[in-house]
Amino acid sequence: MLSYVIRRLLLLIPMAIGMVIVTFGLLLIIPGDPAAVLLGQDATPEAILNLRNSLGLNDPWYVRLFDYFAALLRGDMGRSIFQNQAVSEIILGRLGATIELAVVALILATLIGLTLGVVAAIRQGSWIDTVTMLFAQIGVSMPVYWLGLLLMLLFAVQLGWLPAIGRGVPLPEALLAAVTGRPQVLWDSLTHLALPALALAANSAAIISRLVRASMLEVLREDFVRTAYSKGLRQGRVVVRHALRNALLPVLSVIGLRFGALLGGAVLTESIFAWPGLGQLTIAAISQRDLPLIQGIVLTFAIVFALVNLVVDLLYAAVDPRIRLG
Amino acid sequence: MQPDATPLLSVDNLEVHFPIRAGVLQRQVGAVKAVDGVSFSLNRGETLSLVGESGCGKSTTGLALMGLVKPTGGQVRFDGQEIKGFNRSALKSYRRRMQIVFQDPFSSLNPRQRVKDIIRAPLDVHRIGTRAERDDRVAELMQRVGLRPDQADNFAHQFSGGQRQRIGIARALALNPDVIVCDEPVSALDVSVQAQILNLLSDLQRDLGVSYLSISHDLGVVEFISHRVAVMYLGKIVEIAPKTKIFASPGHPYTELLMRSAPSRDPRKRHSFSATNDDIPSATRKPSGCPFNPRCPLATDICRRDEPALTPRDDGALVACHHR
Amino acid sequence: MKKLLLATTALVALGFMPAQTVFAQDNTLVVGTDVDAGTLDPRLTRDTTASRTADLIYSGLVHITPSLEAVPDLAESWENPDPQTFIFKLRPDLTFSDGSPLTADDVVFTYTTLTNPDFNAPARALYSPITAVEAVDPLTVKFTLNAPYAPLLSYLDVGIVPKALVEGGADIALNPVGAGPMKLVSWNRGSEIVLEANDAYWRGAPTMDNVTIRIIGDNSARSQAFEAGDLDVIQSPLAPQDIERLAADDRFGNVIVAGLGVNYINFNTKDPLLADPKMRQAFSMLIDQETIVNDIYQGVDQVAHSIILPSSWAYSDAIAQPTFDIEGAVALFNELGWTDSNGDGVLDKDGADLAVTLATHSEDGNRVQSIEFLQAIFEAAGVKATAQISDWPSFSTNYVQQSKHQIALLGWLNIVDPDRLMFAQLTTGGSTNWGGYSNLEVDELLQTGRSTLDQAGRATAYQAAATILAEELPYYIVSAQGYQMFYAKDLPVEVQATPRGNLRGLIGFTD
Amino acid sequence: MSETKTGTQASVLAVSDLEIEIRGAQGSFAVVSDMSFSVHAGETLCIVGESGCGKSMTALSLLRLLPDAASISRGKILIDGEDFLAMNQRQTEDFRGEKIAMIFQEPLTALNPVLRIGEQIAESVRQHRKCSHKEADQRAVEVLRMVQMPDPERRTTQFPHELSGGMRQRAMIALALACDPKIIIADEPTTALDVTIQAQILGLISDLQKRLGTAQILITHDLGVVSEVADRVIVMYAGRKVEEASIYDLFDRPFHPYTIGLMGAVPGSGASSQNGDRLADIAGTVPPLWDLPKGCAFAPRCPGASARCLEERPPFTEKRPGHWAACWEHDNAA
Amino acid sequence: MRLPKALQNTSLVIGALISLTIILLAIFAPYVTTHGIEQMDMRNRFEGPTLEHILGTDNFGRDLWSRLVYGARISLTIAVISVAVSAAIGTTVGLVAGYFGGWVDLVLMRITDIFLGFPAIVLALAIVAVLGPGIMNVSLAIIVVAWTEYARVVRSTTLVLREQNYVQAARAIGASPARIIFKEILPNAIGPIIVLASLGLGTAIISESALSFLGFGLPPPAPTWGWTLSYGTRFMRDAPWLSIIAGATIMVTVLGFNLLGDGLRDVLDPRQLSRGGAKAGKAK
Repeated sequence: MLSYVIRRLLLLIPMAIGMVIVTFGLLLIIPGDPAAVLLGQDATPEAILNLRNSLGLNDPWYVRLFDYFAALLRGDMGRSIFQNQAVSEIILGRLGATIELAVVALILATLIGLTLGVVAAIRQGSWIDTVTMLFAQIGVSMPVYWLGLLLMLLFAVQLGWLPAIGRGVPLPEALLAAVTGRPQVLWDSLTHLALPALALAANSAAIISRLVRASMLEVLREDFVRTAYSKGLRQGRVVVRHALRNALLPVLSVIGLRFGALLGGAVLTESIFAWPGLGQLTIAAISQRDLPLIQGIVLTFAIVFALVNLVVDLLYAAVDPRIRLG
Repeated sequence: MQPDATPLLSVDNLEVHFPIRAGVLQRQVGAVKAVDGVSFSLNRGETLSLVGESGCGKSTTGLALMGLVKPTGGQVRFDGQEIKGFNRSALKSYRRRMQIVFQDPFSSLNPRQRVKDIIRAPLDVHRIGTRAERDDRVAELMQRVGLRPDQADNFAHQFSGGQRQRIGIARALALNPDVIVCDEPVSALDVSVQAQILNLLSDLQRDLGVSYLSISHDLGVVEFISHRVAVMYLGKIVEIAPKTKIFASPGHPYTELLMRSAPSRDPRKRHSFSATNDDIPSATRKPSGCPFNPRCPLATDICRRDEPALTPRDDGALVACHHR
Repeated sequence: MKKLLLATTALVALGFMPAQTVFAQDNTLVVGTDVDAGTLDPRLTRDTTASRTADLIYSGLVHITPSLEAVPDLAESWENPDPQTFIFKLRPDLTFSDGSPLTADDVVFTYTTLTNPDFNAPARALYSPITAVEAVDPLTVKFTLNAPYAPLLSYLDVGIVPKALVEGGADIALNPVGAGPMKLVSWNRGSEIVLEANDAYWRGAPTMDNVTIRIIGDNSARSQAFEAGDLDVIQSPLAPQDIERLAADDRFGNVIVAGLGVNYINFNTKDPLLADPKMRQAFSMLIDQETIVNDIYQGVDQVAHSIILPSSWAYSDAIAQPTFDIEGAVALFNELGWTDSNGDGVLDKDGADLAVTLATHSEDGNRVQSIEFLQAIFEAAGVKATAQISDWPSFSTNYVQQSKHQIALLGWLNIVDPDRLMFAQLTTGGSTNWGGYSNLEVDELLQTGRSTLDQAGRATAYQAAATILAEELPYYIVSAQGYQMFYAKDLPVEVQATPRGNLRGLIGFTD
Repeated sequence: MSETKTGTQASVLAVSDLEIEIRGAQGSFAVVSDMSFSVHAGETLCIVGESGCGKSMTALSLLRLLPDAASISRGKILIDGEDFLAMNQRQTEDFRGEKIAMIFQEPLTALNPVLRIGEQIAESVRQHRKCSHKEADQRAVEVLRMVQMPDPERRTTQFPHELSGGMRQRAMIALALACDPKIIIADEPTTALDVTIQAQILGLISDLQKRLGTAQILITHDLGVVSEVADRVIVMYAGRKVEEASIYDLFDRPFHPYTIGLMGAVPGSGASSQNGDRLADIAGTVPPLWDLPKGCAFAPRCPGASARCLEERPPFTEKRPGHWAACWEHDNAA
Repeated sequence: MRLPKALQNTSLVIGALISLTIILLAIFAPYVTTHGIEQMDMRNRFEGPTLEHILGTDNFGRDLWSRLVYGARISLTIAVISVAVSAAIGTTVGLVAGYFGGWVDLVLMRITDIFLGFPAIVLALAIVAVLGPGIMNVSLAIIVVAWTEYARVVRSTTLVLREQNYVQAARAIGASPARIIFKEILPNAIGPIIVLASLGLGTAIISESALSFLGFGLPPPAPTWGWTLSYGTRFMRDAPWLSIIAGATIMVTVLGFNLLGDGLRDVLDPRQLSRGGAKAGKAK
């Protein structure tokens, strides 16, 4: 078990190296000079050259790559060209918001997906099934940014129920505040989360619900479900305790993959809802050609993604006693 | 019975071990000895049955001989020639002379191919004959196994289990092999159909002189089609003997147990089976000494210590037992 | 003590109040903006949020009024003993928000670093005529120039930074300390900048206790948030259709005035096709300013007639660029030898079609629409036009700034003086002369305009230059940008807007 | 419950005129027709037949656990004298496991892979008995001991995949016994097992029945198993009974040509291919249930079929006392 | 051959009808459109649906119906190119990794992981920024991300299929790995590939619109759906039908492809032929 975790973490290394190299290569050939962007339209060519030299952008690519890896080994992701701050600090400052959004969206997507999927499966062929799955289909067919704007228009502008943009108090702090007797802080935090999380979750909820339905239908046909009924168990108990637990297994690994998709989808959602996370930062970093920052973001995404999938696999082993990690 | 003195196939000390890996670096920490030093020979026109319960290594032996599982040790000679390394080139010509029929008639036929393509595949692979000749051969083979040639364009799922098994046999026959490994060819079939296939196999042997290495757990089937029987237990052969001898007087205590466990054919002669749990140990944790000693009524200290070798008995049987 | 008591009471009250009132604190101004500040070091600002925020945290020698006049801020007064010398007198007893005194040394430090090439200040070019900045005494600073430089005063509103702190290693880009009306409470990168009143400001504490600057990238989302009541103030850039709707909404006050920016077409005069001014004239005649301004920008900008902004003291309505005239343009193309000889609807000459690339950047939706619109007109006139839209870094640094473009649509902002839009851009070899324009007469006129201190004399020089430019057309000025600001009517202050978008007029300091 | 089968001969289970219908791609058709039988306490009834003959459907219908596409379209099932088919969902659930329990063929798939053995048994106990978790757990150990599971306490904490095939089937049997049902239905309980293990399980089943006096219905395709355990046998072909008799009558004097063919087709009664022997195979294949011949369903494969066999379906009649069959030819002969 | 059964599948029928309609409209665009797609009419911008403009006009007074129909050509081209190429790459990688296993599998799957772990948008934006916008480059940006899914799915299918007896049988007759992969395994792995591909068509269309929204789509005046939608959202408050119609077009098309994919999955799944079970546990 421990050795499995270690092995998985070791496998992260070549992956991270690969991603750094790919990103590095891309950034080498991407047009756009961060020095010129930094200095703005008024900049003189000499000033740009001067800045390029001081940023080390004029060094040969292998020197830069080597320097980057050398710094990385020391745990240093470099300094952002634009924000005049260590990349790791900038990312850490943003990561929480994105993870919060993605996790809440994932929970939302899983809850919605599970409910719809289970209901559709046990009512297979009925109108409930049809309506549920139509909803799911629409969910995957909607461009995220469009859905986001529609939600904002409806719930924030027209109805005025929820704030249109921004983030409240970070959720962990808000939870703490709620525990210490200030529930309105949590409420504020949640109202800010509601729309972006919903917009982000819709697609995944739809995918998960379809998957849960398929998986449930499969499991409901299994012999052990019949055995459970043959024991005289009530239907609800069979569905939840016997079928759902098994149906969740294949869903689990997809939920892990969805987390990656949610991180990616956060780019659009965050920019629409002014959510101060990594997604927004990504767009900013690209549009400024902030090379060290882009590298750092890509690396962070990779690590988060890999860790989430590791956790999913461990969870998988925890839920399914047949799986031995070794 | 067999005019040719040299055996067609001789297997010497065949081993198939699967590594067990563990740890961060996935080092090998042990092995599953699925086939652990099996030796036997097969003559022309003969049927040798490998009998045993699941996990005894009988199927792995068959797959290893077909090169579908790579042996980790031992020697195989086919028609006097050693098959070295079981690599592609070594197997190529050997495969024309040795074929296999699988147990499950459903998964052994590609569901996306037409019957004629399935049967013709061996001819295509070995580039035998022209296109027209191959088609003729397909028709001939279908007739030979009792299928109507007009069914050649159908897909496998349009046939019943018995018919599918006939297709599998036709495919195995396409290259005119000398040996066919029959891996439980009838165990998935209904009794009435099982009889049809067994009859067909018996007819083919009579007409074509092909040898069978039959792999089975069903003593009835074994009794019907074999000349000789090899009983396997946990990767080892514990007894080889001519069929009549083995059924009349089993040598090894395990053979005896097998015979005794078969249900009776007569309700008036019911067995009084013991309900006590007496499981087959798994191949990963083999007992030391004689593999059968934990279940053996005759077991003594020597059985727990030393592994008995396969030794000839007076009646021509080879038995691996300290006490027989 | 009283304050403490109040704070405690407030805290206790917070616990009992329903959510709504807790967060709708009085006296907090919430401003929506499009980008996060890159830095809060006033010497290094390049985006509008940074300069507007820095303007609240810091104060400069002068303050620029909504009518673009330089009035005293930290400097009490100044004098010009000769055209190349400026002497500023600071107010007595100035302090930074951390309580440390602000003296002439801090002013000298600010401008010395600003003009140091290694400091890489984005606006350094504006200060290049400065040769020396000296502290005469703790309250007096002397600027020496290498040539008379009339626009200088307009640029001396740069916030003064605390020398001791910066030299001591403090990073004022992140933890700014200035002598402005507000001070930084927290900065949540990419999300919001929270400021509170600075009691030590020489004009006293502002009316507003707090200012929160919220970053919302998407223009539509920002105005939706404003309508939803999440924001008190939003300002340009805004989508034209939002402007129209918000202006009609009587919950909101608005300021819609001429701005300080232009949208212009940059012709690459080094391009063989565009080297002839006549060709540039012909293409200029295909630019339907009226439609672009009135329909695409929905009238929030103004049709421009020359390179001098209508709001400027140098403006003259006698100068006019060519106006929209398709037939005239085609006639001019024909005159230059471009005719539709093969009848395919495309003008050609010597067997080659008349083809140009129209470029702009993807971030500005109105510019993209303008290019899309121009492309259609060009095609209608028989010019094969290709639109090229790429993101800002690719467009600016790898394309226009490398002079790889033919016809590009871009803009200049913050044109507080005519010099700002012409000198570096259109003199021979000017640092931002990407179209490679060169006319010695223009060079001379622009130099005159810069070194003459008398405004009437400057105006004459700029008008002369603008007349030549309206004919030779290295730039075709499409529109003078408008500036719009919307605010909630219940703000407890008198609102005064400035086309620069600075926010002092929203916290209680009007000019 | 400890009394033996010497009690009354009243049927614990009585099925009459059962018909099961399937709605499939080929339309609706009956997979089981005219099924009537009964079992009484302490009796083992074997239903034997080849795949697709409807024996498993019959077994599932006895618990009202038919797959979605199938339903009981006619007939009556009396369990302990009560009309099972008239019961509502809840009453049905109360009967399952409590009065009538089932042992499935493949214990690996029939046991929930993610629940511990003990839990799976105790869950059933808690469903039917008002008892604490602890009592239910104790009952689980008790029934595991009853099926001679080695080290039963430890087994309760194990998952199905951690047990050997034989032990899994023991656990399955223990599960069925958990609430002392009156009837146990075993669907091919030994088919997935090795022969030596099969022998143990058959031994176990006989032992348990002797001790508990349960009524038992055993579904199998294996005449060997039948001959080892059955008291009475029903032979099915194409969804109908073709023969029913006591075990001795059936093995001594089978009536129906299908039964005769089946018995002859089993290898191992001394026939050997080397002696040129052929097995008595039954020619052809089972007809599809949605396209049955007009007359006797077996007629196309029957060596002795007459014109009448092809035209008219033979009724199921008593040929000799206690020995029933559906065959025209034997009517003539008798 | 399974046509009657296929026709019983509602998703398949509806999905196929929608997809076919869109494809036909795209093919016969010149015959079904009423206006030139670049024909501007600034006096009649933002018109709601009228007899002349059945879906109204856009921000330049161009006929929305005509632009959407021509836009279908672009969207479908991008969708088809990106799906075809990513399916080809992903399938090959998956087949090779799954069949050979060992270090080949390890290396290929690590490479797949690298592309999977990338924030998709970064890769896509980088590609378009480097190569410039264009149908091929936008497709490429989608491909770079999309192929990984095929690789993973095909690999796991291959892992199952290579243990099938008919694959063993092919090896037993001496067939080469190439023959086994392409004749025995690929035809049986085609089901999930087709399903992924039909779903991928929808994803590609959505990706294109996301790229347009971020300013990395095709340059105007190309009437891509992505541009039309992302521009429509700018006018959402004043001319809501622009974005609603464009969004609905994308949604219905994607829906059509998804339904088609779902339907195909059901029809192609061999298990559907023979499975049934006591699903609801209802007393029967």
